[in-house]
Amino acid sequence: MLDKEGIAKRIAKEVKNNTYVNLGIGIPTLVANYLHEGINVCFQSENGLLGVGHFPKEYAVDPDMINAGKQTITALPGASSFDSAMSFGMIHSKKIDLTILGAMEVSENGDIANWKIPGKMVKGMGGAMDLVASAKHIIVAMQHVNKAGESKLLAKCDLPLTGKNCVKRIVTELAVIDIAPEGGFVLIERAPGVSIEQIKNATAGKLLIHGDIPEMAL
Amino acid sequence: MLDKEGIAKRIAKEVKNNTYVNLGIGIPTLVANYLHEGINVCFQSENGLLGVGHFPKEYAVDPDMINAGKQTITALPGASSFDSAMSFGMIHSKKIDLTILGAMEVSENGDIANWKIPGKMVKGMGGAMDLVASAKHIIVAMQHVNKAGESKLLAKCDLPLTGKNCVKRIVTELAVIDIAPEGGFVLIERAPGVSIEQIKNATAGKLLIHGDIPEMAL
Amino acid sequence: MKRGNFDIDFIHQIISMIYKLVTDAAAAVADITDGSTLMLGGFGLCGIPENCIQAILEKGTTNLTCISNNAGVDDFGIGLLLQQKRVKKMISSYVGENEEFERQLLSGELEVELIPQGTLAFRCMAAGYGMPAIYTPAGVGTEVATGKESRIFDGKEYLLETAFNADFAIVKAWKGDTDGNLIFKSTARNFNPLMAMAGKITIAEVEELVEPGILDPDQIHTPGIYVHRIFEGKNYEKRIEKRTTSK
Amino acid sequence: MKRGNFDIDFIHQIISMIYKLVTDAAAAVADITDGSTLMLGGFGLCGIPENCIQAILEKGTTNLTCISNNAGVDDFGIGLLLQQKRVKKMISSYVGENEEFERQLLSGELEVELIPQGTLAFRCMAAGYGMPAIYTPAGVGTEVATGKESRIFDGKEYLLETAFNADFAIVKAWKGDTDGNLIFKSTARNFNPLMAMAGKITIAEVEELVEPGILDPDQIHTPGIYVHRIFEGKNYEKRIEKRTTSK
Repeated sequence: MLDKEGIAKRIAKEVKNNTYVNLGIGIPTLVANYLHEGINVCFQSENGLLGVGHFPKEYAVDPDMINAGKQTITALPGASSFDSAMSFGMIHSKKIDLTILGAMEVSENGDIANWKIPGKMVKGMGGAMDLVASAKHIIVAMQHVNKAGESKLLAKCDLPLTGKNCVKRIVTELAVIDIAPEGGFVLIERAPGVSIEQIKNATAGKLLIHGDIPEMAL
Repeated sequence: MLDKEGIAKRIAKEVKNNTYVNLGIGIPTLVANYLHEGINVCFQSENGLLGVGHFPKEYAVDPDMINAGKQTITALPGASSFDSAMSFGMIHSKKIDLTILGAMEVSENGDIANWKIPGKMVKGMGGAMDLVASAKHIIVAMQHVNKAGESKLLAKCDLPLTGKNCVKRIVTELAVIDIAPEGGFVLIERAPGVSIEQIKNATAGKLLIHGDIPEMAL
Repeated sequence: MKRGNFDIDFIHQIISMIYKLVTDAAAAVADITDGSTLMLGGFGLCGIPENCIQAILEKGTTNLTCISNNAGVDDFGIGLLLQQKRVKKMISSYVGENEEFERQLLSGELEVELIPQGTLAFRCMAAGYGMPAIYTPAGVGTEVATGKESRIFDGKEYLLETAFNADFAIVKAWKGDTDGNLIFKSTARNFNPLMAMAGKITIAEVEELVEPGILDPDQIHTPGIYVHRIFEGKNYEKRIEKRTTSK
Repeated sequence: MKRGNFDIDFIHQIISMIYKLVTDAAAAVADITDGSTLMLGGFGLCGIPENCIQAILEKGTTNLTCISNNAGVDDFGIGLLLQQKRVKKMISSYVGENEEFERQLLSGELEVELIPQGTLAFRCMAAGYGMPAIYTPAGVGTEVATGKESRIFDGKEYLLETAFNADFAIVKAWKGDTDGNLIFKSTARNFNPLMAMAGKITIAEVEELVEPGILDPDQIHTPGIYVHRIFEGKNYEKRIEKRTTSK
């Protein structure tokens, strides 16, 4: 079973050379720490920056330079800043190669719910609905089950949707799972030491198992 | 009767203080030479400049700095350059206070034709259709009759239109004429030495004459 | 205020540009009446018009509709207006980090319309470009689409979203000149230039005000034509919401 | 090429950006095939991609559809392609100043679609912003509206105009870096940044190429994400169509 760093490490393997990537808050942010040698990536922050660098040293903190999670950041050489319309324009014109974000629920046809729990204070969707509506490739980083022990991989989402038919791949503490074009969760890899049975038990939606399922290499 | 400079001089009186103005090619360009003392105006060129200045001295000619008529120009202190979408964006969001342009024909309901003569080589509408579609105030600078001696102020335009119901005022060598909201050419002023009879004879559309018509002061 | 020097021989006849300077924030917001719709620039607390928010607070204006990506924190930004119950309605994409906001929302005192961040940006842009509405794929198949017209182009579904119609846009820039030209810094740009284009009346506060001719025309983010009033703000706090550093 | 020096301690882990450099114009246009649709930046002869036009000419590519505000003059700009009958169709707003163009048009060899200049700009912008279509009032009530869907918003009529779909956008910038970031100069900006956002493949030629880190992130007009290939052009003629001076 993977911890959060393990999920981030596994997702880092999905990041291809020479790509533009948008990272959501939480586990996705950790992915930047595990990129492989020789993988050139440019991170976009949807509040208006391409070329997001690491957090600044204390003396270099600049209140005018934050990421979409409102954290202080730095910009790398080659960075560019722009307004919010251009930022979402580049998202909707599919210039971002990969979007990695968290979710509360994913359905077997690739629907995602990650912004609202009815009855609880709703903070808003921020840029998530834009990102999922137009991303070329979406990887969801999340726990396989919620705090109540219920599966987050469902036949149909119970929570209000963020987007429909958009998730391509899910990486959890238990497994790597793809969404089949015709629907269904296709098991791709097991986390180290995790059995197919464990994954079956934690997946409420239709789990498709074709042949031998390898254990992840990290 | 006015010459071209006279028409420009008369139109210059229409230009209000602290306004943004777009000048078409031909007589409209001359208007800039006759602005009254104390009238602050910022000229837009729709190829992407606010704050158009005068033509450069020979030593200061810059091939990267032209107006919409492709003439070399200068920019004034306070100028800004921008792309063509922002340029037409500011036109369509009605930030330009006054548009002055030439015409082949104007109809008594304010339609304008100035881009195409069927059977002759058509060069295109350039920015004219955008300008007339969204200008807050349009003044047409033109000759009252064409080279064949036919009136250019018609009940209905014969030539293909550039825009509908958009012209507010016309200044010709003979007169200042407004378009009545309900249609018709309202005679406002006579050019020096021009009689109402002369204007009537040169106007094919419905000419409305209310009371005494003063002679222009230039 | 820096003064420019330019080659008078080169320009040889100066047509003055249009002067937008007002004395201070109080003068800039003086005609904002109760019940107005305001656009306020900023993302989180980054790039917010601190001076104007304070001036509106002091002026007592109430019953406001605020279009802004966020609603500030309890004691800063739009949160200051919320504390004094000056806001009737917020149109935002994300409104966390604010307890008083949450209280008013849950008690029904405050109306909130949550829209996708890109839609917020595009609806400002549409207003600035004279487009009555735009199409966006954000929100298709979600509750955001409820009651909205949708349309399929090339096999993909889009929602029709209308241009905003705000009485005032209030923005914060890094530098500006008395003709209203603005330059923003880093991610403090965000919604500011879009809102500047979109307001019926646009008010800009800047950290540094200069004379026309100092700013390079090619570097101006917001041409002065969009700005009706400008002043140099003071005492910027520029509060940081999440100070995150590395060693 | 200028080399940057930046505070390595400040950055402390460089994630390399994405290298877009190609050797020259020939390499940049190598895969443009006969029958392609090209967007070409420039207004008149101002800000046109001189090097790429020459390279396409030398390569022999033909049967092109060109989206460009103008069609050059007889012996410069797109006029060079017209002279050799490489252009099947022009989509432009204004095409005067070109005799060979006129001859081909009148003889039916060349197809021409004339559209309003703002519509040309907005259709590029729509492509760059992922909008399938936009509404514009330009052309309402004229022959431009023929066959187009129109719609009334708030009592005013607009035409629905679709986003362009071009195989290549070819633009000319003043400065650029190897990550593809571009800065334009004065009115040579015009359609260039819009087309850069809109091409499936975007090729940029620049007068001066620098290393990443030299250009101020806040001054970049076209972020590198839109640019697929970049090179430093040479021998720019920058011909002036109407040299107009004052004493």
